Amino acid sequence: MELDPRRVAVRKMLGRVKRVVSVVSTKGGVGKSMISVTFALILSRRGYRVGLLDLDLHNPSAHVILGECGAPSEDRGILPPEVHGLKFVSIVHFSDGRPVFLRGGEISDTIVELLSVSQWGSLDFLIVDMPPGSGDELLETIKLLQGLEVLAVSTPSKLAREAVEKMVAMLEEMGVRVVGVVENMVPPGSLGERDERVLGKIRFDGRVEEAIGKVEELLSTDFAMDVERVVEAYLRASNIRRGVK
Amino acid sequence: MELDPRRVAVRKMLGRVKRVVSVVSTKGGVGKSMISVTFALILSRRGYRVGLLDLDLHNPSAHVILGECGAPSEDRGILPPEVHGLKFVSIVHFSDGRPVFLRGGEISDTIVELLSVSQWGSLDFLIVDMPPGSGDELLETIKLLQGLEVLAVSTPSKLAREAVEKMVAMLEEMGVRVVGVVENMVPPGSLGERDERVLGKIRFDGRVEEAIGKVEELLSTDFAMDVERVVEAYLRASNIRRGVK
Amino acid sequence: MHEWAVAEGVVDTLLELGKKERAKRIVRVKLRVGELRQIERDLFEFALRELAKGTIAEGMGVEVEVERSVMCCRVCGFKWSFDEVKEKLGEEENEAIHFLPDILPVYVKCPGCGSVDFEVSEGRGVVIWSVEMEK
Amino acid sequence: MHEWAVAEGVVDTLLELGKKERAKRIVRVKLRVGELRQIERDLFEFALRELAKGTIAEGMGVEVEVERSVMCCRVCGFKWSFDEVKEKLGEEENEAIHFLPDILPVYVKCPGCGSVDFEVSEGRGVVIWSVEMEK
Ligand SMILES: Nc1ncnc2c1ncn2[C@@H]1O[C@H](COP(=O)(O)OP(=O)(O)O)[C@@H](O)[C@H]1O
Ligand SMILES: Nc1ncnc2c1ncn2[C@@H]1O[C@H](COP(=O)(O)OP(=O)(O)O)[C@@H](O)[C@H]1O
Ligand SMILES: [Mg+2]
Ligand SMILES: [Mg+2]
Ligand SMILES: [Mg+2]
Ligand SMILES: [Mg+2]
Ligand code: NI
Ligand code: NI
Ligand SMILES: [Zn+2]
Ligand SMILES: [Zn+2]
Repeated sequence: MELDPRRVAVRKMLGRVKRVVSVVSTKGGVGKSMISVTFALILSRRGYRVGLLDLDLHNPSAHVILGECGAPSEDRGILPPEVHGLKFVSIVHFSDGRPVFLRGGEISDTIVELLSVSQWGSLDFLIVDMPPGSGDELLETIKLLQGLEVLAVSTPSKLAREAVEKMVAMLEEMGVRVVGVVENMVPPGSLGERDERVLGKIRFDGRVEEAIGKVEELLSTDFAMDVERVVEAYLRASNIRRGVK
Repeated sequence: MELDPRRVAVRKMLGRVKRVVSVVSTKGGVGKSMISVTFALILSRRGYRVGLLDLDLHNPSAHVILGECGAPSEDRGILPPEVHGLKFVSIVHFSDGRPVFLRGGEISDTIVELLSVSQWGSLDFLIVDMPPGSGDELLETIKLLQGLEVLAVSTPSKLAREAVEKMVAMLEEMGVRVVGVVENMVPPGSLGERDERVLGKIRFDGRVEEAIGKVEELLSTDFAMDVERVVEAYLRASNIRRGVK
Repeated sequence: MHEWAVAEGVVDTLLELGKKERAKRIVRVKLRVGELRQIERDLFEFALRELAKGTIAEGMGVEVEVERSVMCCRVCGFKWSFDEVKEKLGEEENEAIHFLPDILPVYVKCPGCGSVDFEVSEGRGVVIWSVEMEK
Repeated sequence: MHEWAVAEGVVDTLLELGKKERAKRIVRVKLRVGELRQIERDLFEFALRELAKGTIAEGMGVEVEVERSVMCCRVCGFKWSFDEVKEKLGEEENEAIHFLPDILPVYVKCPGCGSVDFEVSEGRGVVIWSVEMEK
């Protein structure tokens, strides 16, 4: 007989987390990390209790966008540091910024380890910044986290749109709750065009790059304004009234 | 006793392939696929015999950039179709364009299978378009392909540059031959700035997106002109005289 | 048929092994081939014998056993085998799986829960199971 | 110390198991804890006993065995164990590995070939090895 106590621990550690939203895409560079961080910050500023988990182990970037990563402390597990109001967990807390080369089996194992000791406490939302693709990170979180919600990010590029739609269709076939597709880096002029299939569009905004690492500046960009509309559409679609927790 | 005959087969199948160049990055969306395809096409137009292998199994895109994928035929293995002069192998030949969800173990296995039956014949170069990150695809090809060369792609973004440099340093520590870092999507004005650490810079070119799927148009862009300079720097750095095979 | 490529890998591996062990002759080999490969057994055995000609493996006895497949779902634990789902697949789908057994989850979902996150724990590979050599 | 979190996972798992098996009492448990975790054994055992209080596991016997680690390089096949490399690591590095054993290749390379592509085949997990129950 072999029993793995970590899986039971994960359930308990996430027991008071109301919703887990993973930000995914087939493609990299479409803005998953920028959107995850901004989405989390906006929810937090609206008074929700929010956690942010960076599961892009090979390429963690949420801490770069936040401008700091904090340091976890220990108390019957790992207490995530508060970074700009978010409870934040990232591989950088353990990798010391070194490059991480891991195969899929170890990636899945790392995710189980991290979630089995992270004390999130009570959260309204845990936002998960995912790596591109549909590998161990996505499959393991689907397996591990009952009720996981997925927000998919696409761009107007030929290389993104169709592939993301197929990925979303497959996730739905598998019974995963897809809260919507967000189209990022839309040319500012074409923002107005309605599209039934997308939860929201986010403009290409040349100020974004400059605002990386500076949270207040980031939240004042057109980009953040558009993410705010996505947050509202998300809350509306999920029947969460504004300000009510 | 258990022996896996596929690993011996891989060696034989690649026996007449002179050089294998993998195009890698920590990040997605930095232009690995655009550069891989354009790099391969330019080498081919210069008279080299070139193969192109798309190992981004979750997000194959080389066939979209090429505008077609061809169909492999069978003869003592798989004969890669010729697409715009390139011997081309991609997961799309087998996935029928459906979404691919695979964990790392299966990704590694798929790579071994593909390479153990693909009849590349005599090639001067096999260009490998890689997914972002440092997971099974990268580790398995390093393990499988002796003498593998790596071309790393970065951008001027805060989210790319430092991470790519660390990845490259780690690859070198591991004894992998890094032929250089290419900086892509450089603002056209700053192309002139010399940078010792990069093999070449490639301008951001608004025409690229429109040229996806149209090879002649793609090869006439400023982007392709800059990739051509990278090809030349690569050939120079590796002492391959132009036109001599 | 790519049976020839697979056979070539097997014969080359045998010859490497024979060299390493300084064998005079390879007398007999037992192989296990995964069911998912849907290999043409006669063709495969013929290829093995042809490729062995002129080598220390010429005339060797060949035994090919097809290993039944076992798929195991990582989400719900359900187990099943390929013959339970094969009929629902089209010819091209089977052809793709024949080449690349790992691609199975692209065409097949777990009959228990609908997930594509399952392991092929048996019936996928080509394994040289035993080799009899004369030294 | 996060020994408490690990202990909590173990006790909860035992109680779930006890419930499923309709046990009256959990009498004894044997655990194997991977060497990489560098767990404080006294603290861990204390935590287990404390957390069991007021449950059917109260007063259970606890045996914790530390499993020696075996790392196996996927590139060159070299095998080694953590104590051969531990001394070269700083305190913070050991602390990171204590929390996240899988992160080992970030700090350690294969002593045989310098690769970070190695497997921790033993000595990483926390395994409930045997449970004695009274029904
Ligand atoms: N709406 C936008 N406008 C302009 N630049 C953007 C926008 N969204 C993202 N970016 C830029 O695109 C790059 C990739 O974003 P990132 O969030 O890292 O993508 P991913 O996480 O999907 O790989 C970053 O350099 C970021 O600054
Ligand atoms: N130099 C460039 N100028 C403008 N757009 C580019 C350039 N290089 C790549 N792109 C665009 O960036 C996007 C991502 O490129 P891609 O090659 O798919 O990246 P990766 O393979 O690294 O994920 C594509 O939509 C492509 O059109
Ligand atoms: Mg990201
Ligand atoms: Mg790509
Ligand atoms: Mg799978
Ligand atoms: Mg590793
Ligand atoms: Ni065939
Ligand atoms: Ni601790
Ligand atoms: Zn299932
Ligand atoms: Zn080694």
